[in-house]
Amino acid sequence: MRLARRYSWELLLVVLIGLAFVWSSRLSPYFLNRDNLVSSAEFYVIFGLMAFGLLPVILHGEIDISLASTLAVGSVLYAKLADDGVPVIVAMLAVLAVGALLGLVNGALVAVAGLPSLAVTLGTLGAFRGIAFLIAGDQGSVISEDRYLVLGDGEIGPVPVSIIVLLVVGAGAAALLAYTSFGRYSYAVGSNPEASRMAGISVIGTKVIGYVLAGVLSGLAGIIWVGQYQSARGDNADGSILFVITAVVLGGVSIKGGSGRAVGVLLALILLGTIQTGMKLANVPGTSQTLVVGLLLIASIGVPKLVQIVRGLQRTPVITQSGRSDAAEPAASNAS
Amino acid sequence: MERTEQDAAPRLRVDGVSKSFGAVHALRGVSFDVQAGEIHALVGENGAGKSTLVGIITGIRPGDAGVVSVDGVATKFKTPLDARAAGIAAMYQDPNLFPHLSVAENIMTGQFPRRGPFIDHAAMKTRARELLADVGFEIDVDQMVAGLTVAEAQFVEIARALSSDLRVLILDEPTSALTPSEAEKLYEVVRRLRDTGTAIIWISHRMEEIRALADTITVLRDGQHVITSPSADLSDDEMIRQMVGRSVVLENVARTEPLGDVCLKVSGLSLPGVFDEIDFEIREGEIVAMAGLVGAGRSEIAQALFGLSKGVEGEVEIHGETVAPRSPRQMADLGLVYLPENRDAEGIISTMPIVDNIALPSLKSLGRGGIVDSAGERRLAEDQRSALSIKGEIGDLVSSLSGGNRQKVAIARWLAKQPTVLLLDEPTHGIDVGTKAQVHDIMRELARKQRMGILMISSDMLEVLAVSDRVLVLSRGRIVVDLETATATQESILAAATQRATKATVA
Amino acid sequence: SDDDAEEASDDSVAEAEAPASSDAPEEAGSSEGAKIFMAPKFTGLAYFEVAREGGEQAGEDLGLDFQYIGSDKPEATEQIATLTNAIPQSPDALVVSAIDGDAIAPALNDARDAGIKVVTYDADANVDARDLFINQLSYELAARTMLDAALLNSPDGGLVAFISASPTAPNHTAHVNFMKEFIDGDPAYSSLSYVDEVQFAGDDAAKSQEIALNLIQANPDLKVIISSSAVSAPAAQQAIVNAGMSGEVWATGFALPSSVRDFINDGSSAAFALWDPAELGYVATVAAAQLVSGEITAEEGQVIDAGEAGTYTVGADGEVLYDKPLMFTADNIADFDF
Amino acid sequence: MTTTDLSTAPPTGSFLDRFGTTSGALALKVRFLGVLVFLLLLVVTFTITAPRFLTLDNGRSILFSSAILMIAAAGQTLVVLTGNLDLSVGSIMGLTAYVVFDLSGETTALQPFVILIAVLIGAVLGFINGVLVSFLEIPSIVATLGTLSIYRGSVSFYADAKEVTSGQLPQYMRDLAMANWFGLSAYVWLAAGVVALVGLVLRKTPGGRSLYALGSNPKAAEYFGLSSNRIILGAYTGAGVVAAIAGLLLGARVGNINSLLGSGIELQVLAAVVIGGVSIWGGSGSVFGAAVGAIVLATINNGLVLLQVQEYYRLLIQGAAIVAAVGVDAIVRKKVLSATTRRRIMEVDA
Ligand SMILES: Nc1ncnc2c1ncn2[C@@H]1O[C@H](COP(=O)(O)OP(=O)(O)OP(=O)(O)O)[C@@H](O)[C@H]1O
Ligand SMILES: Nc1ncnc2c1ncn2[C@@H]1O[C@H](COP(=O)(O)OP(=O)(O)OP(=O)(O)O)[C@@H](O)[C@H]1O
Ligand SMILES: [Mg+2]
Ligand SMILES: [Mg+2]
Repeated sequence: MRLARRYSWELLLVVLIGLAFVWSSRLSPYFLNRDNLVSSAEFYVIFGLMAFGLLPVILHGEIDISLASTLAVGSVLYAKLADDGVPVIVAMLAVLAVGALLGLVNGALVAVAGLPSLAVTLGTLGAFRGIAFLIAGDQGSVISEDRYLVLGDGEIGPVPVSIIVLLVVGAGAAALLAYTSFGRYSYAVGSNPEASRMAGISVIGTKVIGYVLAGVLSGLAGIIWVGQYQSARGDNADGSILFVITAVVLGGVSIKGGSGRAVGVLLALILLGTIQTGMKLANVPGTSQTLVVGLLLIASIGVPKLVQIVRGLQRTPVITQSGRSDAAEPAASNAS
Repeated sequence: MERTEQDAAPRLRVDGVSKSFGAVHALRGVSFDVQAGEIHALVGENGAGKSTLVGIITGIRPGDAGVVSVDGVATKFKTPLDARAAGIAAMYQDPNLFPHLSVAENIMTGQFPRRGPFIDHAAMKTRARELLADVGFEIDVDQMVAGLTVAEAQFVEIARALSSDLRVLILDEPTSALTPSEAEKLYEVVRRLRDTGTAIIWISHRMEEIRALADTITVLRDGQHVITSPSADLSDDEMIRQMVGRSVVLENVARTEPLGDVCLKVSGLSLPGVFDEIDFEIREGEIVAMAGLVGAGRSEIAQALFGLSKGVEGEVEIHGETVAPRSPRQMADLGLVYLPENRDAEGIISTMPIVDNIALPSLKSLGRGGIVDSAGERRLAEDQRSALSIKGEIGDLVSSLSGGNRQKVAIARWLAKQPTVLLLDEPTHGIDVGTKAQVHDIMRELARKQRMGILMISSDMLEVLAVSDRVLVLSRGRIVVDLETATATQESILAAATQRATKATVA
Repeated sequence: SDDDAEEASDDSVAEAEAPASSDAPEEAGSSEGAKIFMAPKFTGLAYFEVAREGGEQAGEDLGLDFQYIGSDKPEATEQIATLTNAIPQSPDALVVSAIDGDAIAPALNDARDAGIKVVTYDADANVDARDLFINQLSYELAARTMLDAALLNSPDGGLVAFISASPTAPNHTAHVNFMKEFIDGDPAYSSLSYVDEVQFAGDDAAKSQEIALNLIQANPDLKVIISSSAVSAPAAQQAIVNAGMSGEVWATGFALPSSVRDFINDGSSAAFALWDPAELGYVATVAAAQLVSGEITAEEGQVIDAGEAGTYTVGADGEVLYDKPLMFTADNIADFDF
Repeated sequence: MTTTDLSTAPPTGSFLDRFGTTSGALALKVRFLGVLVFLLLLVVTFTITAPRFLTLDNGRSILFSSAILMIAAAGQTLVVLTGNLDLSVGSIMGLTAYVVFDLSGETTALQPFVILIAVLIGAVLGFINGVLVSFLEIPSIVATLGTLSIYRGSVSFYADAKEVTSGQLPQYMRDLAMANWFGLSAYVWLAAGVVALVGLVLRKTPGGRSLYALGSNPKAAEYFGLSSNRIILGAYTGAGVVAAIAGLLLGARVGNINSLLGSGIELQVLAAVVIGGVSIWGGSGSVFGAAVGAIVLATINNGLVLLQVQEYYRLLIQGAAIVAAVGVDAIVRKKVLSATTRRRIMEVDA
């Protein structure tokens, strides 16, 4: 029972995924087709990697909207290195290192200099995109040498390597948050940075690591991009950060920090993927798709609050006007 | 004192007001009257419930029970604006100004004079100037509050509380940040207001101030009303006794074990404007209390030792080794830890389970290569839980615990790290008497048996006397007295704490 | 050049017909009921809507199951998702305008592996990722057409500047390069000169306007702003009109007649160019249908017979030149209803 | 630390003397001056490097280019002052422009009411944002990210891939886009008017001051009896109205309107606001700063075209400008906060 309560958001997502599956398969007879499911899943790997990267950052109570630009730097750099015939491993490591470096830049500005993360990453969003264009030049590049494409294009048996990468990263993120001191510090820092500092945790260090991880995973997403699309351009993944944030928030990660789990993010990806795939398979016009995703995002946060407000109205008003964040407490204690 | 309106209802009547914050009963059935034209001092220890009462009277938060009436009419203020409209205003304990707005705007926010849809700036400024002049204060009302000195800001708050039909003015520790000359200025204003018939509630910890000002004194203790008496009928000793009187007498357990080596030595510690030339030592097995009024700078000293402050001068030695405190992490690794006074904001992470809270600082030493050893973690937490008899299971969220148990969790997380020097800031503030005694036993056990050196910051005189070996009394950022507890009394400590320290003062 | 194309197709009709029909004995020329999906770069742009109408017309004429699919976000990933999800629906053919020709290539290849014919129109994908590309205008002809339009506006020539959608739009880049080449080398355009640096407006009207104004400021003797983007060209002209500089500076290039009708009617512009997107969509859809029916196999030299829309010969690399530029001027603008 | 002798008259020393004691206020002034200095530096740099830059004509052109961004930034300022943000501004602009001009194109009787309809639409869309953020307590970034999609989705749905062409616009709106008043484009005057109006509301009305108050110190606002929900709702509604006006003007300027109009502009608007010194923490900054921020962005764009610099560098320079701006904000904020929250514990006798 306690487990059920702890994972209530995830359970809700699972139920929704079930409904979405039923809905999608009724919407389109092609939905429940193995190849289709696999290739649709493949499509979400890139967004998933960025979402798992964004997860610790949001957990720390910060945000990073520059990740798609980091991806672009990663993809064009990887393509460039592949063009130059650099050994695959070296190329990959170089891209991951550059991703880490860009994450470090964000992390330093946010955690060390104490600047607001939204504004900082709004700035680096443009700056990193500029760097990507500078590396790529006007034209994109096409990569056809298979050895550079394994992560995005390869398959192990019937399963695409990219999906394995995503699942490994997801499991890694889950394990990192659940079983390592970094994970514990992450929740602590996001819940109460002051108390964390008082407990001898390096709040700055934790946040910086979060940004670096986000950068590395975006770099990895860039490598996978090249593998999946066998090409790279400076404008890669432009505009995809909205989807990534939606996935993380829908996954039950509080945008204020301190709570959320990797499983939730994975489930949210599956849910969004199921709905979008269903709609695309049914050739639902693109506009409705945009609407549905936006509504889902708001509903995921607004509806619980609305229920709480309605419940609160029914009860005799026991008001906590203290203006503190303990506004959420009554609901929690009410549930127990 | 002439009270022409004696026959009428009192200006303000507080009747059976109660308020709880979860498990904490901040106020229990408090009743007393305040007459027009009197200065009514409201005194009590930290956490007695004074500020909570102010909040209820002025409509910041509703009480759970009870009635507040003004001139015989029961009030139901929903917001502080309603209260102001009824002539009740307050200067709250924590500064509440808008740094980015001008002085005039800060004074008039919520009741701007208008001309059409616009604020009548001329009228606003004139009014603000008048109100400031009423408190004997002249500053440029166009300047931004961010540019004011602390004292200036304080006067702005007071001016804000004034209005033409002011009936009740409440001042919650208004002088804690003022110099004597500034405070003197304020006394004059208050006396003048009293003479024009306003009822004043004056909350303060400063004896001489209360003596000089108050016509009537009401004492609160643990959220309960203890006594209301004309000032003249209540001696200082009696007032303090009423403030600290406890139902359970804390026992002073004499120390039998000898003291060990010096484990913490502080010399010449200074932070400009906050504390100055602090010297003391703590030995293994010793409990040193640091007493003083709120705002004396005790917490700041402890925080500086824990590496939380920048720009600290002086020397700190731990077990004979000189260290420069830079960060909590560094100090905790060196075996010096600090239990913050603001438990919920700084001491615990209430949204995490007990086990996570307790293990948080020890994670690194517990696990290997960054992996958390969950079994070890649970063992550690379980050990602490039973050692400190924390209620609940280690998997429970800390938010489900009472204040006392939260405090034990906060202590436990440091004990799990086996420190050698403990700095405890108000370790029993706001927790019930039973738990308080338990915490005292824990402290004795840690010092006597486990040979830790403990610095205990406390505003509870009985606690200081019962637990400590030595008392350092602070006033305004300086140590004014260093006493053996055996020779100290509540009165001697309070007397030292309330005296105005000068650099020359040495006990 | 218009004639060239038609001559070429006339020549090859005879040769091409035989192999076309013999190659697909099982379906022998019927595309009745074939399922054809048309995917524009993104939905919501009038140009693609006009092309869609042509596709729908072809669907009606040939009895096809024609569907229009796509996302309203101008992002490559969105188009990839659209295409990926088209495959399991097993359409017989896809008619695609590529937003990022390299990035969608793997998806198109998957489609072809699944037996789906792929025809690109408007913007090509990788050569080996599609069967046919129905090219509205060869890059050279497009460049000449736009330069001609420029000279119609500014008969004395003068300085021109270019606005493209993005550095990653290959057709725009090619157009600009050819235009520069012709201005440098072709005596017909020797009265023109150009600003070397190309500006990018990302098919965004507001940005196109800002760039147009900045170009005018940067180059006092600027005469013509040329853009291959059907968003940028009219937007730039609107900016010129707004700035009260009609008659001093002109914007031209490709634009839908509906979006430039007012400029041409009120004389602020003498000419814009385009082709008939509806007919392009029609031809592309017909080509797709004929690939499906086996009437053609995308081999060089085969002929696509699009009825009233004309006949077209498959060129090298499966490229089919539609090559019917339209020049909108005061004389003919009333004739176009798209 | 200094102690002010309370009996002295208001400080009357020299300019600098006076600021010497009020570092927080000084910091805020410097912050605003900083934007102007930054703009000046840009102007100087471009003047030296691009000979065509410093001409009256080019100045006019820059102002015209920044007009719509200025208006949108003015609306965003309302929201940012409360410590929130509005990512849906581009969608509100696009939706309003499309719907209004489509309606008026089809029913010419509606043409005189174009502005009124736009204001209504903007108010409703802004109100929805406000309800989500205030009453439903959805963090503003999430709420407006959602409405960004929803509003954009709605307009594409409504437009059904059609376009409104310039011929459908009311003639007076088209004339407005071309009009020149006193040597400057009408848009510049309108932008100045909107900025001045928003500035007036912010400075001179009780509502405007409560926006600052809430952003400056939310807890104090509660103690002063201000309703944060109502203030936030008001800010978003106002921002919606202003965004709608920006959208209307953008539509009239562009002429051919499709459902994508204004997409992506939210990042430009935020950039203008941040560069203009409106603190992302809320409570400080002015709508005039935001307007200058918009001019800064337009100047960068203009100068780089004049210099024939590649697009990529624009992205880099703009990004760096944003980071630099918030860096300065952080320093200012520290100064402001330290001035009011420091409690003096020791006596320091003069
Ligand atoms: N918002 C709150 N939530 C939970 N507990 C609170 C809250 N406000 C006050 N308390 C608790 O209520 C009790 C009374 O606090 P209050 O601030 O009224 O005391 P006080 O007499 O003003 O003390 P001081 O002299 O330190 O100002 C304390 O135990 C305090 O911890
Ligand atoms: N620099 C500062 N900025 C903000 N608040 C401060 C600062 N210094 C002190 N305070 C506040 O002033 C109050 C009293 O100061 P301090 O904690 O040093 O006194 P203390 O002697 O430790 O009193 P106690 O611990 O009994 O409350 C505290 O509530 C503290 O938060
Ligand atoms: Mg108090
Ligand atoms: Mg303290």
